[in-house]
Amino acid sequence: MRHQLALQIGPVAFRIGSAWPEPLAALARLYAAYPAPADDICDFTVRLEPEKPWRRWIRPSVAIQGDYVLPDAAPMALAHGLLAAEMGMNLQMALGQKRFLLLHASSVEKNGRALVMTGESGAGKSTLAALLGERGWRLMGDEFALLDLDSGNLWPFPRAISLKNGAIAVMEGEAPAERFGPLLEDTPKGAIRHLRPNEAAIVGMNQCARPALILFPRFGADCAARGVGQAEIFMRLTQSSTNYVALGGAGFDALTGLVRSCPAAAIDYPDTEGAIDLVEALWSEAA
Amino acid sequence: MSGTDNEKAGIEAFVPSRRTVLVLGAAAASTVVTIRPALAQTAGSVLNCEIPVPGPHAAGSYIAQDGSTVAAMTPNAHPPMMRPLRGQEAKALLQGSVPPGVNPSSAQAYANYIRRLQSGMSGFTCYASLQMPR
Amino acid sequence: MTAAPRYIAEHRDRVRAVELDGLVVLFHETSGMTHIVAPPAPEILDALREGPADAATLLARLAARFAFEQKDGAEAVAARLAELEQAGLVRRT
Amino acid sequence: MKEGWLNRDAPPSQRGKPGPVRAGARQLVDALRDPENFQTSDWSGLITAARAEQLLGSLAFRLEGRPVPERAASILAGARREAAQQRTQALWEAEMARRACEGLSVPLILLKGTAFHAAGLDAAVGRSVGDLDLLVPRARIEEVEAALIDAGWERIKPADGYDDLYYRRWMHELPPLVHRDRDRMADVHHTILPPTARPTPDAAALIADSIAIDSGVAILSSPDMIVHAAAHLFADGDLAGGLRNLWDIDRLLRQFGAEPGFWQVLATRARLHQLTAPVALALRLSARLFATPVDAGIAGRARPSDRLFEARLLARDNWGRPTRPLLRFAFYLRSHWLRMPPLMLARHLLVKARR
Repeated sequence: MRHQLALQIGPVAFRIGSAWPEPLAALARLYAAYPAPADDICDFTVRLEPEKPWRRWIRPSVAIQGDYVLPDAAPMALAHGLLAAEMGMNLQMALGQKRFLLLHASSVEKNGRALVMTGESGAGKSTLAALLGERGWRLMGDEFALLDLDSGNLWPFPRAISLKNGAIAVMEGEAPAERFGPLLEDTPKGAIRHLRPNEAAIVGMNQCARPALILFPRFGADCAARGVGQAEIFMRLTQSSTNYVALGGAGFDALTGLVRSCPAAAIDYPDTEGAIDLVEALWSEAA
Repeated sequence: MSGTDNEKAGIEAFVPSRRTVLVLGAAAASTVVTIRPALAQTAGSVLNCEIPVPGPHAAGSYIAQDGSTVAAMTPNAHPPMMRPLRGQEAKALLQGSVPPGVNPSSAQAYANYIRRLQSGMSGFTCYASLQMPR
Repeated sequence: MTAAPRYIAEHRDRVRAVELDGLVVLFHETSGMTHIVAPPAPEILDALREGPADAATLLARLAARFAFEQKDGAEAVAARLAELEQAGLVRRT
Repeated sequence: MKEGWLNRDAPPSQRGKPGPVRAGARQLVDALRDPENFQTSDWSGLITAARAEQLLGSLAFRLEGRPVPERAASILAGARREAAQQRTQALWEAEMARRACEGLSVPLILLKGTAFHAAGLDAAVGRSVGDLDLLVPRARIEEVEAALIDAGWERIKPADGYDDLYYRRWMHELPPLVHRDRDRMADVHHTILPPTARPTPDAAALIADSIAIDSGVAILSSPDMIVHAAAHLFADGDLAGGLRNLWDIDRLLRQFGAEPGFWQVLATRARLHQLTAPVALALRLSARLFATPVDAGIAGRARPSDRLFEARLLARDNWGRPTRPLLRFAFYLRSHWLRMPPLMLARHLLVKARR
């Protein structure tokens, strides 16, 4: 393709081809410190192409193509090309990942043990992981957690953190300006700004961790935690995995193994500071 | 089985005691839940999607109040939408509000059309992703 | 009068079962599907593995092992069998 | 085995000038045909092309046990795991359809991928299966549909209006069904080509010669399976996904070709089903791309247009992009031409355009 970029993120390598230079220039800046795939072999291919041939120049409109596509995907404005590239990579993971059990979850690590947070979108799992990643934890990923089918360990997948709306200001107070991507306004999901994980997260992108605690965060009136039955944890995790069914028996063994070995709790929190305290308290109990 | 000591529980696993009460459940109850592929939730959160009303399988049809597609110009039915609904607009419709650009008197019919989408029809993956709590 | 249908359960070797506090998670190798089942579904599968049975025979087998509190046992067992058949864990002979 | 094996074209790898990296689909064909000697410096391109042609599972099994770089090996292992689950699901759909129709005493004839898997054919290795394709006698098709609907399948197109009528009047299958719990599609056919297509396969003969493989399920005879694969390759669609269909044909021919008398019966059956030319072309293309040993008498002489078919089948680059848009469009038009008599085609396009 006319413009190309290859990225290694944790154990997964992507190549992104684009009809325009701008999305890849933005992507290269955002992922400045990331290595190129060591062996030049990529798991997934993403293509950013004009929706119709003439839409390369006239009202440029970016269609997300690649190894795996969704038929209902709507094209995006060229100004949101960076977001299109990110969505393209997410889509490959959601539809095409078959090497690991993929959980739609954020994860952070301490002392070789991982805290996994999953739940409804917008419940703040991404922001919580981003904050913890600036406060003594190693960020493993804000969107996807990869469970190894043989060892039961969790692989890091430290993509750029996708901050939406209110979370942008929260993180602007935590991380230096040079780690932020451009502010993308009026995207289909509102305002979005990407944040590159810190050096510890990038340097540690090949270090697995043992899952030690699963949390299901949710905004609520007060800080509260309640236990969750194992069958319910199992059910919730299958619903947060896009490839559980496709992996067959290997997915069943990995997921039941995780549920049986790992305590879990549902937590409610009114604000992020309260959430951090609650998470730290639950973590010391579990440790 | 609470209060049973371990040894006894071990034996009972092999020779169930007559004292163990088994609840057979009501005829209408459900005791089997099958795990279904959960593509939609994640796909919806990672991708911008849209729903044509109606989809290409019924292009040009009108939408009846119950959401079914009917012949063009059918009385009391609503004309097709000129452009596909964005994910957020569809969500608003389903929640009973009328997004900008949608004729309020047609909103309910369009919402019903979306509710009737089935797997394999254009817009279904988008609709399914909207069904997931966000 | 038509004979009541007789059912058999999927063989134990084709079903991986993991108990998760009170419920059982099953991976059905033949279908590749995962089911979460609550009592009395696991007990019914076990009882059916003694051999094909119609709903009445099955109820008798269960009664030999468990006590019931409810009266409409036959109706409930028939409903459970229908669910398990739909899931493919039991089938008619 | 008969005299005169067609091999007048050298395999594609020995034709033309060998570049450092061969374009996506070419490279994929090389790897499938001759995994022992396959080498590449563009694994990403190979994997992307294989995904685009729905051949990653087949490729993964062809390269199993060969020295492959670590990441590629891991991707291919994932593809084999996925293929195993797909196989399970395909066979399960067939089994559930069999259970649903148990009382009807209609033999369900499995077609395409599901048949390959159920019969344990070489063509099944790594092959993905989308829908459950069934062939039943035309007179019994409504009963089968009703039994499936009873067991949880639902019609996905509205049961009124042009589309349903179009299917019932002009197509060789019912409007597709989808299962409400398992979300899997079933296509119930009463023959292997639309009644409007110019060749009219003998559906009764297909059914009469089918081979029972289990109580209540059957597959087509070996020669009929080839005839169906050839019909499917050329008449169904615009050759999209054609490389996968041609790979099916290669695998089937290599397996069946050794059966005594296979080639004579194949020629007879192709004639009976009015598909002599498509079968001949399929044989020539399979030999051209995959070096399949085929009977030269049935394959016939190479034609200039064979090259266009080959180019169409290989129109995919190493970024997974479709190439040669004009050639693709020409094949698209051709597919509609083949499928419908001209007047009906006009009506069809008009109705589609007006809506």
